[in-house]
Amino acid sequence: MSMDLRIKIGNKILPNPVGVASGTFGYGGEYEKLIDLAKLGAIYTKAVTLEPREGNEIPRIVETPSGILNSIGLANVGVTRFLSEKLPALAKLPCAVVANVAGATEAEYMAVVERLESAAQLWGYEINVSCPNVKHGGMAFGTDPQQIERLTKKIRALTKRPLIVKCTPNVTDITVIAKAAEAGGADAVSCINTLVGMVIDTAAKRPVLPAGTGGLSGPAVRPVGVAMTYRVSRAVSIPVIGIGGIMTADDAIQYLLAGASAVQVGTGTFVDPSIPVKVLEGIVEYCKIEKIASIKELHSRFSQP
Amino acid sequence: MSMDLRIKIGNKILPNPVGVASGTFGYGGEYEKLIDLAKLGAIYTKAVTLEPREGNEIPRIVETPSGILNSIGLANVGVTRFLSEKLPALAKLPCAVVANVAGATEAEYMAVVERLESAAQLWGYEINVSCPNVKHGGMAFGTDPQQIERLTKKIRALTKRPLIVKCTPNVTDITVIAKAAEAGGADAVSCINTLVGMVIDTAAKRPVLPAGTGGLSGPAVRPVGVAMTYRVSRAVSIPVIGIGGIMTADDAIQYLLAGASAVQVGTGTFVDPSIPVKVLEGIVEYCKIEKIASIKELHSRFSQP
Amino acid sequence: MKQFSATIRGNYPLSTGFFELEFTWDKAAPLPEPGRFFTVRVSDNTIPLLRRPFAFSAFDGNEGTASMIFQKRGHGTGLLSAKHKGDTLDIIGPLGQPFPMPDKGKKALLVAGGIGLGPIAFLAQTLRKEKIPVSMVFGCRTASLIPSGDSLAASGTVICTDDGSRGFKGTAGDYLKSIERSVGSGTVVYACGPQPMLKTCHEFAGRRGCACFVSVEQIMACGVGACMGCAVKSAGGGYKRACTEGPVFNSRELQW
Amino acid sequence: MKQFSATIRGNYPLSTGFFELEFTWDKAAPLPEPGRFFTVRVSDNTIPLLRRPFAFSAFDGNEGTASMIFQKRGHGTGLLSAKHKGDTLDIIGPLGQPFPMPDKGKKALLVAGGIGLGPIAFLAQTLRKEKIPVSMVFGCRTASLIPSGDSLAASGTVICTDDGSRGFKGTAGDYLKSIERSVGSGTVVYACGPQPMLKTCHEFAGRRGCACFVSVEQIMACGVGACMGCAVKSAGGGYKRACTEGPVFNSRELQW
Ligand SMILES: Cc1cc2nc3c(=O)[nH]c(=O)nc-3n(C[C@H](O)[C@H](O)[C@H](O)COP(=O)(O)OP(=O)(O)OC[C@H]3O[C@@H](n4cnc5c(N)ncnc54)[C@H](O)[C@@H]3O)c2cc1C
Ligand SMILES: Cc1cc2nc3c(=O)[nH]c(=O)nc-3n(C[C@H](O)[C@H](O)[C@H](O)COP(=O)(O)OP(=O)(O)OC[C@H]3O[C@@H](n4cnc5c(N)ncnc54)[C@H](O)[C@@H]3O)c2cc1C
Ligand SMILES: Cc1cc2nc3c(=O)[nH]c(=O)nc-3n(C[C@H](O)[C@H](O)[C@H](O)COP(=O)(O)O)c2cc1C
Ligand SMILES: Cc1cc2nc3c(=O)[nH]c(=O)nc-3n(C[C@H](O)[C@H](O)[C@H](O)COP(=O)(O)O)c2cc1C
Ligand code: FES
Ligand code: FES
Repeated sequence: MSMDLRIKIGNKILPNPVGVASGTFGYGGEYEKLIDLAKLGAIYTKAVTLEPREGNEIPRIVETPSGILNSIGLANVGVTRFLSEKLPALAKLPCAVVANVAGATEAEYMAVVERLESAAQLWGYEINVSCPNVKHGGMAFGTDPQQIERLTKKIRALTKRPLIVKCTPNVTDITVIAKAAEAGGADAVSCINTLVGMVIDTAAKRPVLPAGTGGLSGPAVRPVGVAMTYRVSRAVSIPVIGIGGIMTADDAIQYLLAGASAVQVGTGTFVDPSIPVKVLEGIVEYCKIEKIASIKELHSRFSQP
Repeated sequence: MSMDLRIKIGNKILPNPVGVASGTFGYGGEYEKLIDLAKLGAIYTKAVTLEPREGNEIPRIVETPSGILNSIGLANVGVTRFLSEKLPALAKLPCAVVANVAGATEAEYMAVVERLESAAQLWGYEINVSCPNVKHGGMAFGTDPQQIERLTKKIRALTKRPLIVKCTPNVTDITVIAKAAEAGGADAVSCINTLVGMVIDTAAKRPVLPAGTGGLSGPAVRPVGVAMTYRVSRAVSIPVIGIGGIMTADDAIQYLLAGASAVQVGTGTFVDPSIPVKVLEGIVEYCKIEKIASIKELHSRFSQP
Repeated sequence: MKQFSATIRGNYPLSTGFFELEFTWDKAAPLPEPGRFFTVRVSDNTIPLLRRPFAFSAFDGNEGTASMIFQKRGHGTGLLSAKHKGDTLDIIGPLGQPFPMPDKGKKALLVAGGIGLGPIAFLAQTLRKEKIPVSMVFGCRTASLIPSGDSLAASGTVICTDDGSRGFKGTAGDYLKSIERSVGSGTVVYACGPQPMLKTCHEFAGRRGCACFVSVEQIMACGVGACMGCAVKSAGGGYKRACTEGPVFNSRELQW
Repeated sequence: MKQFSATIRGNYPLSTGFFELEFTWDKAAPLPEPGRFFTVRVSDNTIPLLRRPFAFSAFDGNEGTASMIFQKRGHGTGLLSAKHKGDTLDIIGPLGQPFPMPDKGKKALLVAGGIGLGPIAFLAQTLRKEKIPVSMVFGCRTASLIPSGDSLAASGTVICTDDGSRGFKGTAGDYLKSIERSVGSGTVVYACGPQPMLKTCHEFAGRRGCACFVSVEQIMACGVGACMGCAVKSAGGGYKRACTEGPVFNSRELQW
């Protein structure tokens, strides 16, 4: 008996639970020569905004112990070029293509989704209400449950496609945010986005990143991501997608046991592009050894503390 | 010209900016044979509660990438035995002895401080309103600015000694918490305590820590601590004490440049007990090379983003 | 206790996955004793982060060297297994409580399982020097895990393998049952090894009316009594610190 | 581009802190070209986390080996400097854009500073094979940083040291100024090295009316164009990715 890897989110099915996280996989094509994209459960695109954005000042990346801090900003080609230049190639892939949507205002989020609705090839949306690298924009939404619920409702009214809201970890209680998304009609929540962090260059006596703070990701944040996934899974009844520091199948299985129905690999892909595929293989292997037939069954095998 | 290492907090002076963090240095005596305690700026004791506490279920520690997750709970001998057994030895040290105070209720915090007031040898208090490992207790206070302000006011009324409030990083906006402490009359704030995290044993299919979640500390969290120290330093006008992942002088200098007036070494002491002393030496060396005469001057040399 | 930099004198493979590491012992540090331990910082960077605790397996006062027997289990012991003669180690020790000597006239029954061999072998050597009668049992899964060299066999150690590939077939605990009647209150049991083995020894000693000292393992953060991380459950309720009150406990002090 | 496991053929110290690493190049991977680069995962654990980018310094088609010249700067290059013949490397490459060949009839002026030597030496070798006239300048702080072996001197490279301990006293940029009048639009300038040196080359080329191609350095996360982490400022405003549009740029495309 082989494992049923499929995951239902909203009215659609993900072929398997391992996706690649927004902002770490470009628009898919960049990694085409290195891995078999057909093996991915989903590609979450770099954030798409209404207008193209140049992104933040440079440098944009600095390493930290077992992590990286990034200040990319929402550097992207904008929705028009996304549709004309990036989506056609993406659409040929057998995996689900989820557009990560960002904006500075509710109207901008809605305008992007409206434009994307025209593209039949898109599988669904991940609403990025949590980018710590944009000053006037994402962050304000990300920490206020009322705004989250209202924004989710408005986007919900625009689309029947799977609607995922991506939660920020930089809040007192992430379950409040997740519940607001659920109340607004989200089909799933994904967590976590990056933690706010800072690295200072003591020789130059200023932050390494010109923006001051950046977003912390990678193995360093994995325990935080697992804890939040655990709490959110118990607070909502929609699927949860676990993200943060996944480098191995064991890391991903921690998220799945904690209650996630799917996972995303971000920083890990930078370190070794074969990680997402190896993670999937490792999950399958684990479930075979443990005689687990589905992600649902995996959830039921977890001993709650 | 040599550097002025002294730091004023409330009505007292710390001999130098490097202390050892609560819960990682016991009551001082444990490390006596390994390092010259006289070189420390301050020893922050393990949390002291009204009654002795056994602490949490075992195991209590698990390693994470560049960090550790702990679930000690507030395991401590209680205020009575602290005064009779632990303080006499501590009091002989030339460094400042700061009692880290915890409780489940306002009344308990106050009772502990009242009892400790009788001990002339204590330098001051660090109020732990932020331990993520106690279910009914610290955490509730830690995230609610009104409760923080009221608790701080009540303790302020009991003592003239330096009063430090230790902030949790597990909040949407740590500056709100720090400002509440300042409004309540705190002489300083320290940040950060540990981040909530979880590690799951995928073979046993349950969290490694019986409590489920634990507190994440060590180098992994350093960027988060520096970012919060930076933000808090700009929000309050009392001194800030930076904590989180300090392993080297460079790490500590990042905190000082970010606005901290002093630092604490926690997990780093486990890894190498000589770290606190080496950190101090490194700060002195840096200031000598950079011709910096005081921590104040260090602050002024930071280029704000 | 003292923190010092030791120099590795040798790192010898003993059996599949097991190594014996010999290193210089600082003259100014107190002397190693059986049951006590030390911690090593295994990496210069932050992976793995915490120091690793190991028991002494021998001390050579003339050479000024201490030894340990360790098993390659994870990242930290993996790094240790790759160390060479001449490399240095950041050591803190000795730490914790030693095995207490048996009361006058008593004999000692030593039981070691897996990585418990180090401290038990050290204890055997020390007891023999004191002319105390020692019998020793060593249990492991299979013959390939039995340390090479003939020190075990030469000392008359009873070897037990779970799969019967050498010596007594069964666990060290099974062996104890087989000799149950010959042991009485004149014997003191000393044990170090996996938790189930320690429990068997504790129960065995209870039935036979003899004292039993066990050395326990627990994840440690500080190793010096400061963090309360290494707590083990004590018989009277509450906890004891493995690093300070232990790692050797009278088995009756612990909750089983 | 391709990800593969390479085997180290040699890791030779060249000068103080500099090494030349030679490794097998996978037959199924496109061939290395001067100016292009590859990334290496330097550690199995998470310190340091990101892959490290390095330019090719040579490619030997017969042996099937590629080389790089690197400087020990931090943790990652420290780990690389300790690698031995026979060790394996996780490689992704070739990545980025190569130095473009000069138009017919033009000659090449190559300028290398410090770790810029690798790609510039590779370019020199390639141009000479194509019979394109090459003059080459190498600048470094002091004589001990000049690679041993006589390849540099034999090829007629002008060596500049900041402290005058060997060759021309001054930077490579100072040297360019000293030959300014002899260079015209018939020359193409190629440069790799520290940012100030690249800027000097760009300005020099502007004054002399010749094309100038520079290879830039930026911290990289993905190395393949996916993350926008390696952005450098472009002349027209906005950014370009060093890993994809670069690392070699016509210097006029960049903001200086
Ligand atoms: C007092 C004491 C004495 C010991 N003496 C010896 C000895 O003589 N020889 C020997 O081989 N081992 C001994 N150990 C166990 C040894 O400390 C662990 O095997 C080692 O820490 C594993 O490190 P690692 O990085 O290789 O494994 P990890 O990858 O960290 O873990 C592998 C396994 O070891 C366990 N472990 C990890 N850290 C510790 C720790 N600090 N304490 C206990 N268990 C841990 C983990 O739970 C896991 O099951 C002793 C432990 C203690 C507490
Ligand atoms: C396209 C390209 C080609 C390169 N070619 C060579 C080469 O042929 N030989 C060579 O010695 N070096 C080359 N480098 C630089 C090399 O990548 C860095 O020296 C190396 O990454 C430093 O790693 P570390 O861990 O030793 O140093 P760290 O401790 O990480 O840092 C030391 C210094 O190197 C810088 N650095 C760190 N990571 C990078 C990075 N990913 N890209 C650029 N700079 C970085 C840091 O800002 C710091 O100043 C190249 C860089 C790029 C972008
Ligand atoms: C370079 C970089 C760029 C990112 N850009 C985005 C983005 O555009 N939208 C978004 O929702 N998340 C973005 N993220 C966050 C990741 O999708 C992911 O949530 C986070 O990195 C944690 O996962 P990881 O530890 O596996 O990287 C970005 C992360 C990185 C490292
Ligand atoms: C084992 C352990 C026990 C701790 N106990 C306490 C405590 O009792 N009271 C408190 O305020 N903080 C406690 N802390 C938090 C530390 O004081 C410190 O804020 C945190 O560990 C971050 O610093 P570090 O990364 O340098 O360890 C504890 C931390 C650890 C690792
Ligand atoms: S390991 Fe810290 S008290 Fe034992
Ligand atoms: S390093 Fe990721 S885009 Fe260049």
